Amino acid sequence: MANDSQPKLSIRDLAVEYKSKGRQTVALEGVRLDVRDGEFVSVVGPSGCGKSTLLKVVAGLLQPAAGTASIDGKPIEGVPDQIGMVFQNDALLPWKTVTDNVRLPLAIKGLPEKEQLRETERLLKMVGLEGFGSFFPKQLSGGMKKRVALARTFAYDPEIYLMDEPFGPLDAQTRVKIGEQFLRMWDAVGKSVLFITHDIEEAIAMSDRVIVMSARPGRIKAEFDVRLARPRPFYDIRFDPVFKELQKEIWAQMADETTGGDS
Amino acid sequence: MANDSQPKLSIRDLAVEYKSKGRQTVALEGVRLDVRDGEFVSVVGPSGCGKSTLLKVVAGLLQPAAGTASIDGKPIEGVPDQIGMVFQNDALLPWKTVTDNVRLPLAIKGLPEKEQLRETERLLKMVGLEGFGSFFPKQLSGGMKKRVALARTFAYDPEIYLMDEPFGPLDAQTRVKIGEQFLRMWDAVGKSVLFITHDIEEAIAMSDRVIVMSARPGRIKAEFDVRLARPRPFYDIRFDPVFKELQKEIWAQMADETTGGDS
Amino acid sequence: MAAKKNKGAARSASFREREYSKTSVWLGRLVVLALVLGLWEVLSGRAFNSFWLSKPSLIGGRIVEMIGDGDLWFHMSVTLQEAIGGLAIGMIGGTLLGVGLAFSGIFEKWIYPYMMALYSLPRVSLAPLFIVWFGIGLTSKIIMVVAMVIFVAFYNAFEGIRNIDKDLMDMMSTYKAKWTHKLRWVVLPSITVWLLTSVRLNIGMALIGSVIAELVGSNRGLGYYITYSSNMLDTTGIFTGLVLIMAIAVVLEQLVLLIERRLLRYR
Amino acid sequence: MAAKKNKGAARSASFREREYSKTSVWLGRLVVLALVLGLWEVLSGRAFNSFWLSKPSLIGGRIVEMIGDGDLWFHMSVTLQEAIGGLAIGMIGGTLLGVGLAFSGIFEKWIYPYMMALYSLPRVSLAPLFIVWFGIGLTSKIIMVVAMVIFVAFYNAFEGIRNIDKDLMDMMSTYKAKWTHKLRWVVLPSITVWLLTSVRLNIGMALIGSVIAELVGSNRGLGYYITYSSNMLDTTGIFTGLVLIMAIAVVLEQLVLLIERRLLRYR
Amino acid sequence: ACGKSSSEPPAGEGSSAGGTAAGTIRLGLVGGGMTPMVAQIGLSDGSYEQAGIQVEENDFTAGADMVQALVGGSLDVVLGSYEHVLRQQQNGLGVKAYGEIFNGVGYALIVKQDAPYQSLADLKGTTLAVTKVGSLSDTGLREGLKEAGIDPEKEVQLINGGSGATMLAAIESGQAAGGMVSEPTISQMLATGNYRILYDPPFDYAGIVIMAKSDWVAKNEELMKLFLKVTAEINDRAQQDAAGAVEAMAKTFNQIPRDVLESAVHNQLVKVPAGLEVTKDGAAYVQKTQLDQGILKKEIAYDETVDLSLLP
Ligand SMILES: Nc1ncnc2c1ncn2[C@@H]1O[C@H](COP(=O)(O)OP(=O)(O)OP(=O)(O)O)[C@@H](O)[C@H]1O
Ligand SMILES: Nc1ncnc2c1ncn2[C@@H]1O[C@H](COP(=O)(O)OP(=O)(O)OP(=O)(O)O)[C@@H](O)[C@H]1O
Ligand SMILES: [Mg+2]
Ligand SMILES: [Mg+2]
Repeated sequence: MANDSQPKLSIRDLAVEYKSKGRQTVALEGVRLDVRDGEFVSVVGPSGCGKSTLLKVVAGLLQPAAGTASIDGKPIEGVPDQIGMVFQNDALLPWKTVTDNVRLPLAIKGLPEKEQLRETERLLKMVGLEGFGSFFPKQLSGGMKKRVALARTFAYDPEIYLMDEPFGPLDAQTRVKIGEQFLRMWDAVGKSVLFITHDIEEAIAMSDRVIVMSARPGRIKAEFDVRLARPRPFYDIRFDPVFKELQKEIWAQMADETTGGDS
Repeated sequence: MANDSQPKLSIRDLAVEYKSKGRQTVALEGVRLDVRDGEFVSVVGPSGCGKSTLLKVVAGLLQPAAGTASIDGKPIEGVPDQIGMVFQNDALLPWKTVTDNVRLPLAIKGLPEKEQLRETERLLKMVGLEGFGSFFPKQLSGGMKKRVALARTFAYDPEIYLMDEPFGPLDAQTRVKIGEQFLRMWDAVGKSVLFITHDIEEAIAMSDRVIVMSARPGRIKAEFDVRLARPRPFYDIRFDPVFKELQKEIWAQMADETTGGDS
Repeated sequence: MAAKKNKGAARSASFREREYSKTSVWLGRLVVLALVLGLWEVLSGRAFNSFWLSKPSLIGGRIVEMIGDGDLWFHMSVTLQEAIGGLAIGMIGGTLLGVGLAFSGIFEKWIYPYMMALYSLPRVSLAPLFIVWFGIGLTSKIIMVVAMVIFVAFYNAFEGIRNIDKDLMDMMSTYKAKWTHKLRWVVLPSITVWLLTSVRLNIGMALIGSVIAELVGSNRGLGYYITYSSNMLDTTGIFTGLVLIMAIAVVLEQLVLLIERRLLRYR
Repeated sequence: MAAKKNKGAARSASFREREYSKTSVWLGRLVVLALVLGLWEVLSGRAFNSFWLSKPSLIGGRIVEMIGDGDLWFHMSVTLQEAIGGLAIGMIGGTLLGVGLAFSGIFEKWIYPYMMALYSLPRVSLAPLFIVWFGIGLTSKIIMVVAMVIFVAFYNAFEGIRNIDKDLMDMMSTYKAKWTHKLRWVVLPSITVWLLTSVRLNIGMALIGSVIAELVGSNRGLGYYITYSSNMLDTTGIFTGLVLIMAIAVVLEQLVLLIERRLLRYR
Repeated sequence: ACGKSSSEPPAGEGSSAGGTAAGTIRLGLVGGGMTPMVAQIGLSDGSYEQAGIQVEENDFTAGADMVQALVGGSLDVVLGSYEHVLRQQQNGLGVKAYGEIFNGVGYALIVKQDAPYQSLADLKGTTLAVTKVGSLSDTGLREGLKEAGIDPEKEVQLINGGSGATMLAAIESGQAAGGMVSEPTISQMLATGNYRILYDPPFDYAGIVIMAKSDWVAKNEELMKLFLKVTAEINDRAQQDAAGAVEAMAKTFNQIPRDVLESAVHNQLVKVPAGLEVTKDGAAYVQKTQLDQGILKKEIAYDETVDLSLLP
């Protein structure tokens, strides 16, 4: 989609420090990143490099130590209106059923109850969980919980999706299925996405651009434009030579990182 | 390693039902599975098919509705001595530092404190977390938590490893690194392993046998012997033709499953 | 499937998950009750002086007598009014105060220590002052109960909020939830466990509060009856009053349990 | 890095995470205190009859006087002994009872309702029995405090255990942890929040308990002093006693806070 | 049975009856004891009601609490000890005694039958229980001890013993060598044969008086007059017909055996002063004890604390 307009999300010289009970951890340093309107950007990087931290800053949940993050040119103060986040842990409400968890953003928006339920139904089907509406999170498997969290964010339908390993605990097939659906949805409406994953193939298959981060303190190490035509066949694209080339390059960048940096 | 003796772990006609507040969910049905002493068995299957449930039965944490699971021919009653489990959620103690979390099994065994600390140090290094000993779990990223949980199970060093997506939230490189180390350790001492993963390549690269489960209620759908020489190069093995063939077959089995079964 | 059929559903073999049949629970309770009462009855007058501990049979007789001449309801109704009225007001007030203070920023830090100081005031000593301030009627007695109840309610609500999962609040924020939504979807459910604790602790507190209130300036109520009996050296009367208060407590507790079972279904 | 430098470390912009400087917290507290005392002083004798609420200045004068003639320590030491002794015994006993009962299987279901019934017994009314059984010395007063304290301790320990994360207990089981280990690594840390709650609630309870105990069979202690003053219609005396009790509560509370800060570092 | 005997007036403003005779009086008394017996008889046999006075009875466990309620405006008339009138006057709160319904301390020192003590002088070094330190029973005992040459501050320990069962517990368990007890507990204890009276304060002492705030009386003079008149009549009747008095009291004290009650009522009746008058001597004695204990700072004139003009 649109590769033309001013950046939707713009991060400049961002640094984040955690300071808790006297200990100080620099999680991010000098991060500079733009996401254009309707662009799909993936972030990969070694465990603990600050990817989740980055998302939290964009979501307005953390205050940076230095630098700025702005959406549509406006610096982020508090939680911006435009973002929707899938947390690395699922952040489901344990006391609400699956249905209630998914309809939460709709209820906040004040949709009529009937519509909430219809939409919820649709989304649960999309993530392969119809029939589980009345279950409590405790009664779900790890992957099912994640899918509920996904459905919830889809229900919110924000301008910018912030997704922290959304497909982490899913098996390869479910992953493909939901990834495909998400991509189709994205193709249709063209939201901006900041997507964190550990799966390089997934990153390439979905994104317009892949960002590689270095080990802690996280910096941006490399960027790769993914010049593959859309709409892409989510699974079969993997056999494209361009894809393979990219995969190798990113892998090399990261391998370099892990042996060198991560302590 | 040993493919000869009587099964270390033997599961016969296992069925598990969750019955909570009136609702009844059949999670497993008619599962039959043997793990020989020193064998490395991986389980893959769609999200929510009952993989975690299977592990919990073997760990003695759940009572089956029908069928038996036995270790060394003895039916499992309560938690068996021989098993060590990596939970799908990390099950770290939030009030203990990383070091304390890792040395927990050693403390239970009654090792002298000095030795505990030395061993802990070694294991933290192995999972790439030296220097984080005094952190509390809350201060770690998702992948780091998982690595602490891994280190803890390594510290326990059981006869049977039960591992529920142990490398889930790890980036590809860390995954390879830790996987390699674990495989090396396993090669040296030859423990039995029941390994749940969503990564088919990982499953093949590590195991002697890969089990594919069907969607809920989980049954065993197919088994694949992995006839690749050991020790295997954990990453480069992926380019072996036998590997590729297996990968395709398992993928086909699973794809069949997801489109067909998972609701 | 020729294998042996186990007891049915998958049950955690481990920690605090077993469920017991209703009959065995209630039977056990009855047995305990019968045992205590039996021992009391038999030992009273034998192992120890029956004057100071009375006897279950005497107490039972007295209760029947009181039902007969209407005294039971006469006294019990007032105490119930005071206790339940005060409990309701105190719980609501205390909880609101706790929630409010927990979200009041630095203000919390200023006020909190004084709340705990007030909590430690012996209400018994305040009873006469309460009469001066609030008169002698039902109001002043209800206020006494409120004074007993409000702090535990406050404290538990406050502590409950301190223990809310921050991630869930963050999640709500990302959906631009207004505070009414946060309250309904996260805060209230999160502190439910704490509120239930505080209700249960406060049932006892409220009853004690009404008894204390009735020490001063009353002419009916179970507390009055107990004091009166004490003055008459009528130990059976004292114990009858105490038994009735315990009975109220048990009934109220069971009510709360019913509510709890509904509210905590998700666990 | 030319960008604007923010206030330093990454801070949650959201829920209950802000930290305040020590000075602004303590300053605020002093201001609140000064305000309350000031209003009291000014209004007493103007807006209402000063006889009923005394005056801070009078109370202060009385405290100085009591320090001078040694009365302060004379009364306070006894009350402190009773309260702290009873608090310690009651907390330990109640917690053990709570933990024990929570792990006792069906036994718990049988006993639990009776515990709550006992809790609702007004201790004031039990005074005669306490005297007959335990005399009027320090022992009987400490036991009275224990009777006040033990139930909250019991209840919180019990509730804390009900709220332990089952997964953690399962995890311990897979490491073949004996119950001593489970206790030390999981149970105690899990219920720490609950225990701290119960200590804090019980500070007030213990002080109230000693005052109640001193109603009968005593000739020293702050409770005695209050009762005596009350009989003398000496409101300044009553308030002096109350203020001293509050002071003890505040000091004990701050001690608990110190401990809490250590124990809950991980949050 | 207990307590229920009091009439249940509508929740009206008791003090608003103004000049008319009939009206409501919110009355405070120490329940469980018999010192206010005259009023208790009237409450139980309906004398006040017949005279058109609605009496709203409130029971207290301690006189001091009751007096606080009086001054605070929650009560109109209180049957309490004269000491409190003095203390209130000293505090500048206009409370006066308008009659007396019991002369004497109202408490006797009870010891176990087999106790070695024969007189107050033997009690040196013991622990003695009074209902509440600073109360009437305390004053009475202190006076007795002083006369017997014992310093109540140093040579004995005076403790709070409460009343009723609490006091009995203190004596029976041996925690206190003796305790100050009032009727009907005295008669009950004596009836068991296990106790005896060691000392019954004999002096003329302004005990339980009918007190009220003078400004309330100013507004409700007729009502007060009527109340006093009815009370005096009850006393006259009871003095002549003790059995009738016992009958009336039995309604309130229904858990007490008849013979015990008879003895208790008899003991009380002799202490009710004729014409309900507060004697100057009795009042002066009380004043002296209060001055001695340092509770009263300066003497207060008899006229400021006693007003007998409304008595019939
Ligand atoms: N609340 C916290 N307090 C202190 N340090 C923290 C906190 N959260 C994260 N950190 C530290 O910040 C660094 C980055 O954490 P972050 O969660 O952003 O990593 P990540 O890239 O998301 O890793 P993963 O892929 O494993 O999820 C880590 O080194 C971690 O120790
Ligand atoms: N505590 C529970 N109560 C009720 N049902 C449960 C409970 N735990 C799991 N289930 C159900 O059992 C089925 C299997 O769950 P399980 O966790 O074993 O799946 P899984 O194969 O591990 O899935 P995943 O790959 O997503 O972790 C699911 O359908 C789930 O709904
Ligand atoms: Mg992360
Ligand atoms: Mg699972």
